[in-house]
Amino acid sequence: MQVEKSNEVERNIHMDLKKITEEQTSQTGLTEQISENRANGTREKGIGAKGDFKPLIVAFCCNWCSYAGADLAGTSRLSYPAEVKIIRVPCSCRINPIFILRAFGRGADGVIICGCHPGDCHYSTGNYYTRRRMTLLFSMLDYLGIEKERTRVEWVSAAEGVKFSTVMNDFAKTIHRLGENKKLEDLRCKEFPY
Amino acid sequence: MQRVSVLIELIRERAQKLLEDGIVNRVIGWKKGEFFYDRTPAVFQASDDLSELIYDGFCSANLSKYLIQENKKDGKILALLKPCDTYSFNQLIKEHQINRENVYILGIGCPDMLDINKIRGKGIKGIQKIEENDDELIIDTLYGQRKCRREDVLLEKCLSCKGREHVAYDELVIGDLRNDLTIENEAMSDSASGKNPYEMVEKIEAMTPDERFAFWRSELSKCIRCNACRNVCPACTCIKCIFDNDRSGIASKANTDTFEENMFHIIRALHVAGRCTDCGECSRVCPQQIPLHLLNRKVIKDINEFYGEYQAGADTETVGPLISYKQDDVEPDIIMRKGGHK
Amino acid sequence: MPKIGVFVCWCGSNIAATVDVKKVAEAVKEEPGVVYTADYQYMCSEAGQSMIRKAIKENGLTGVVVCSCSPRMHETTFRKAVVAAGLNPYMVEIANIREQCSWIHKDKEEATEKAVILARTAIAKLNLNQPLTAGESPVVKRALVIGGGIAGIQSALDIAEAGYEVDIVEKSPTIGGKMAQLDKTFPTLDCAACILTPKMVDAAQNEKINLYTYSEVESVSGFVGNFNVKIKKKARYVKEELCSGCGVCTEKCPSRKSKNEFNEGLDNRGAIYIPFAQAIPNVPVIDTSACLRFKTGKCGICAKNCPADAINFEQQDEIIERQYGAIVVATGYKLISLENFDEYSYTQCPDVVTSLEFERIMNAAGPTKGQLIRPSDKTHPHTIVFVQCVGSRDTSGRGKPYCSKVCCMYTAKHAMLVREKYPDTEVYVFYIDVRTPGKNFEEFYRRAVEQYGVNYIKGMVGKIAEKNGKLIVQGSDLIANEQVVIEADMVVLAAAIEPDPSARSIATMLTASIDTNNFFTEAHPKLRPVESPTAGIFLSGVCQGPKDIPETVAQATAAAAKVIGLLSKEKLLSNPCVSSSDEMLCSGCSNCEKVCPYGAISFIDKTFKIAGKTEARRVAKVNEAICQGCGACTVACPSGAMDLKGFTNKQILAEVDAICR
Amino acid sequence: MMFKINKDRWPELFSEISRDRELYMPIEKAGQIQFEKWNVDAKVRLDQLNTVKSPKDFFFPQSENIVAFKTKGKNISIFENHDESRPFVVFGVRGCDAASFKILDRVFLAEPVDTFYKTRRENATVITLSCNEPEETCFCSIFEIDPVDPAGDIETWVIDDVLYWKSITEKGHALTDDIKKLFEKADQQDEEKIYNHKEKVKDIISKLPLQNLNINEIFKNNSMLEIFNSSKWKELSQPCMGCGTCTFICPTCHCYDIRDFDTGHGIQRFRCWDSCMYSDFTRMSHGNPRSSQLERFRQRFMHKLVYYPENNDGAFACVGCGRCISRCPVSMNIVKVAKALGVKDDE
Repeated sequence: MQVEKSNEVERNIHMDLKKITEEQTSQTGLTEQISENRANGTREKGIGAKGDFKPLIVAFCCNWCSYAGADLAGTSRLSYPAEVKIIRVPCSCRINPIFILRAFGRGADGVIICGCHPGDCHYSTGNYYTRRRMTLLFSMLDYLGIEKERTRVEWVSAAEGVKFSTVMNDFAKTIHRLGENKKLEDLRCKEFPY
Repeated sequence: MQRVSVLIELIRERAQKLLEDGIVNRVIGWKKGEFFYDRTPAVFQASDDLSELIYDGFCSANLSKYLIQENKKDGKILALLKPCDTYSFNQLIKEHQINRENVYILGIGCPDMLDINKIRGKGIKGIQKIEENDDELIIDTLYGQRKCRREDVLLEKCLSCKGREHVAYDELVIGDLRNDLTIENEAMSDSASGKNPYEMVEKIEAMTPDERFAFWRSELSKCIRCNACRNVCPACTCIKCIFDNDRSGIASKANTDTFEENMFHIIRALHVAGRCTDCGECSRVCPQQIPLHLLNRKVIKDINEFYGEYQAGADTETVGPLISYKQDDVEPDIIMRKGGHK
Repeated sequence: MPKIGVFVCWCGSNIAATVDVKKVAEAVKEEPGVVYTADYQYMCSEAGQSMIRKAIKENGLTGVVVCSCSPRMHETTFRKAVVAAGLNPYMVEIANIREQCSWIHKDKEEATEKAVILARTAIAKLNLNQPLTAGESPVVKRALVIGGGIAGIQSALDIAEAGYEVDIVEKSPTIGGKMAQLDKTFPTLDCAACILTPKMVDAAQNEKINLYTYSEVESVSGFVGNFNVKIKKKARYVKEELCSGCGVCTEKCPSRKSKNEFNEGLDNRGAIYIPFAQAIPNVPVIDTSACLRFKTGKCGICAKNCPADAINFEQQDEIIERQYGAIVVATGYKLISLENFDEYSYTQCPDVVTSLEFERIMNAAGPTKGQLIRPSDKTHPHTIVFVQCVGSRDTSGRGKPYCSKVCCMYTAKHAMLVREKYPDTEVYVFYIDVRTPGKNFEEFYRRAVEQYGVNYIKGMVGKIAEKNGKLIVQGSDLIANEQVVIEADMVVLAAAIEPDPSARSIATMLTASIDTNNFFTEAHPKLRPVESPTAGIFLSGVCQGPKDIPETVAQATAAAAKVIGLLSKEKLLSNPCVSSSDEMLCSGCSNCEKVCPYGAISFIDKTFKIAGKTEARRVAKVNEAICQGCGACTVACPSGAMDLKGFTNKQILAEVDAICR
Repeated sequence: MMFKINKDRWPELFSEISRDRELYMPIEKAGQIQFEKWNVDAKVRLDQLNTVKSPKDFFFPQSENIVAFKTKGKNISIFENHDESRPFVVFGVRGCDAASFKILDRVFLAEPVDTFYKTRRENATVITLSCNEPEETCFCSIFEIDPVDPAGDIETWVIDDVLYWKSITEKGHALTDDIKKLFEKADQQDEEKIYNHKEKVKDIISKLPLQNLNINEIFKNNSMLEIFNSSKWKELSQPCMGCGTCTFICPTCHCYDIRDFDTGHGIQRFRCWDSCMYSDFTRMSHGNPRSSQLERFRQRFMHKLVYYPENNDGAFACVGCGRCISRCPVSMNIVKVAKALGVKDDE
């Protein structure tokens, strides 16, 4: 909704403000809201309950190799930190740099991309494009002074459950070392209450 | 500027002829403005309007971008393209944004473009008239006469000129520039005018990450998201930019958060990666004078280093580096090893 | 507004032990769209599935999230389940809380927390899911077999047997392959030709089978059920339809310098030649590199002497384009080059031969008419040394890491045959291990040792050198633990086998994957051993890995069975998770087309009416039958006009947001 | 009452002002001169005529949070969350920019009042600064704006390293009283100095190239429809690339958009500047009512030169600061438009 003259909006804002006051008098007061939100704080990120830094790591895995590799790691009970959350994509070439920046914006501390080994792509060529795109993206992030270690590409085949868990452990270690992502986060997504 | 005074006559002549012979039905060039330096791209229909057609060191606007819209109209248009503009043109042909048949390119010589912002940057105010005297500019202002060396106020892109050759044209009008230009051309390679385009990029790469971060923050935080860089960019040919498209999920109209400043410029650099001809328009038009070309040049430098020398727009066939690959391409972790200090 | 049901599976204790499933079910209640949550011991069980079906019916669910094992396990199961309840199969999302959560995390609190996030992520995605329907594509009822060896022949015969048309493309002038070169076959010692040539004839005579010999696959496009293949029929310079195969030309040909490939170069052949007597087709071919006519322009004796006037020097290569529903790869193998193995002096000493050369020497139809004589001085050898694992099980990098599998047995065979025909000949075999896993193999080997007195020496050969007409073989006897030196007359090297050099390029054409040794990889090493991961491509014979004849024939038949199964289908359902282009956003730049590995994207000029103005624009069109849904185009497209159904930009962004929330 | 203070003591002055209020003034940062918060090491540039962005930011920021929603289960909570505005001072505002505030006031302070804008206006003390060296792009005088007597709470002049200070309004007096101790009184000579200075600058202004632009004649003597339908728009809009530079640097442009941002935990509603040059400006379900760049381009100038005066007793929504003239990527600007429209189609 857009307006050239402020009048309509003005009115809306007034209404909103009224709502706010009503809302707050009627239901939970602001402070309570805060505490309540902190309590069931949906955000598992930042400083964890035990006071230790709990990073947030997003792993994009291609369906054919790396996701299967992750499954194998699972069936082989090869553990890696719970901080790692996997998003399944058909092929690493489906991963748009926008997804990666979005993750960082939303507070991810590390983003790792896993695909089939070059030459073994289920779609034969997908990961070759991934390789170039990501190289340039990482280089650009580094150029902007954003810690390059926060991003990584690893080729993990369906047979490399061990590699998958080793990689994830290692990556998590790196991110722990780097600490919270401050340089590429969107504060609006972090600050209470939104 | 005498250097081009002859050339403009030749251009007018040819344009006139081509219009009268009905080979083209309009001409896109530049028009004089209110002052000595403001030049507006303009389309001329009638041959007697051509008296208003002007060409000099301030006609830096890259007209290729306009051809995207113009070539949708009826009839053939005569486009005046400087050597570096023709790279953009080729790229647009390659990406099917222009129908070659609808454009008649008059390749025109380039006297090296001047940057009015650099002139103003020298504290020169109230500019009334600019005289050119070989390598010196004599500027009459409301506050008296000022002088400055030509090469000190050249447009950034001209400092590392791609060369004098048009990579696309139907006809060339180089005029008397040719001789002294070819000389310059040789000089170019080593002399100041042929300065390494990646000099600044390398400087930034040499900084520590925190310095780099500080540098880009201070630059990008100036961004007012006017979209001038995007709208002027010959590589930005999307019908609707993802940043304007509410359905894209990442539309953003203002830099409400510093993240959006980064996001916009990183994604823009990547979207034009392998397509950017380094025409420098983005930096030229930025009202905040953010050196946006340094983002694009970084990408170009990387591409050249990792995947072999590539000049977008050099031809209309070669497949761009981001939509092609080699089986033995470098692995992304090369960035971990090189790319600036730790 | 979606109505989502979330079902959390215990997987017995597999999940429930480390993830508080009830808590997960509780935690996602408040998520947007969620109207129903439940947990159960085994969601994949019939009881679990009916629970889902019931919930869908009772709560009018529009989508289902199952928090369970990997989607690779049960996605299809649950899709079927919701279909039974009237939902679209693609309104199901799986949160993998077993392989990627309960099985790898110890701390229950931590695991539960992660499970909740994974569930949320699936919900966030499902909120944006659209019902998808699979496209249908017809099946061309014709198969292509690449390679005319025993594997290819067998597959072709079986497919033809089922009544489908089959084309065999063989790059050499005749079918038969390596088996045709063999003398006898283990463990039965029946002659290879006797069992192979009848099959060759069958193949030639079967009206369902069409042979393209001296031909190569030029290009492959299309997809399962509808491959479009260009075959290059190389010029033989002999008109097949006229030639009677009398062979006059081959006798009269003045050029005699060319090595005879069929006899492994142990003798020479003419420039116009028929590889061997039982070649099929029995039509000569001109080797232009040797033919005087082609080299000097003079000669032409063959043409003059041909009673059928079948010679045609002007003949050109011919490109044949055909459609196939399925393709069988049977490209076979070759022996590795031995130039890296100087210690065996193969390149220097003519009397050091490869096992395949030895097959020819022993073969009645071979260069020596079956007489066992030394290539160098044509004398009868009295001491023969066989060396096994030449380049096999080699980790030095000179050879191959794998076991070539057939060497142990054929070496035993050779030794046995030599001892049988020439009892006066001493036979030694150097081996690392003798591997005889196969029906009657061990017995066969024992006969060689016990009955035929072949001397087996466990150890490797260090050096072979020629010394006045003798071959000095220095090796080690690991059992006696001593160095042994044998003065041999002849040495036979059991060279490793490797995939035919054409494998790589063919794999690329077929977009089928191959392993580091260039053997074709199977879709699943145990459960789908004769299929390539690329739909519609099947594997037959050594191209997939070393094997002997019976195994090859077995696999060939298995591949044929798979092909028959495919060709018997009227239609194939295609994966509905394919790309599609938003014409209102597409600027026709062609970036997507360039990255599409399947050529699924084409462009059309379309006129649009925008705000009263009509404007013609070039826009991308995706052929949904060809698109395999990799998504490369979606990233190559800057405007986001290209999107991938089932994995849309918004869905993935929603997943990212949910994880980072 | 006029005061003065020497350049060497300006830092004292600035720190004194900023003691219990924020002080914003033209400061050089990354090569550009912007209104920035003053601090001890700030590079003050009072010599700069125009900042790139106009000071309208202080009252009508490019983007500001309005309200946030948080949904939890079935209930929604609403939080007013725009930043609280504290008293602040804007120093070094030129006559043109100062005049632009009045133009914005007519929009935002008209009923129903924009409380966000209003609070900021009330909290602000505007210290204007007389121009010394007008640029060739300046044409404020044709809007009866006096750059040497720039209307503000406090008016100042800088003449050979001396700052002259004259408070005009109550706010002005209040601030002045706070910091009086730093000043010396200006005497008769000073008054003369200032007078001469003004004369000198006025003389330059009379020589400026754009002085001859008789804007009233063009727009007051032509009917709205006549102008709207002029054939000139086609040619004028042709080079326009539809970027928002002119609107964003313009001190009087005041269109905005209201947008929601999904933060993952709720919705942040904010308003941000919009540009009538954008293709999605005032987009409705059926699209943008102005489908061509010509219409969008025309809209901007019709708004400034015709519609606004129509609703505001003839006042143009332009102050002649010349920003658009020097910044437009294709050098198309309001002066060219006005001049072109000044020439009748049949002429």
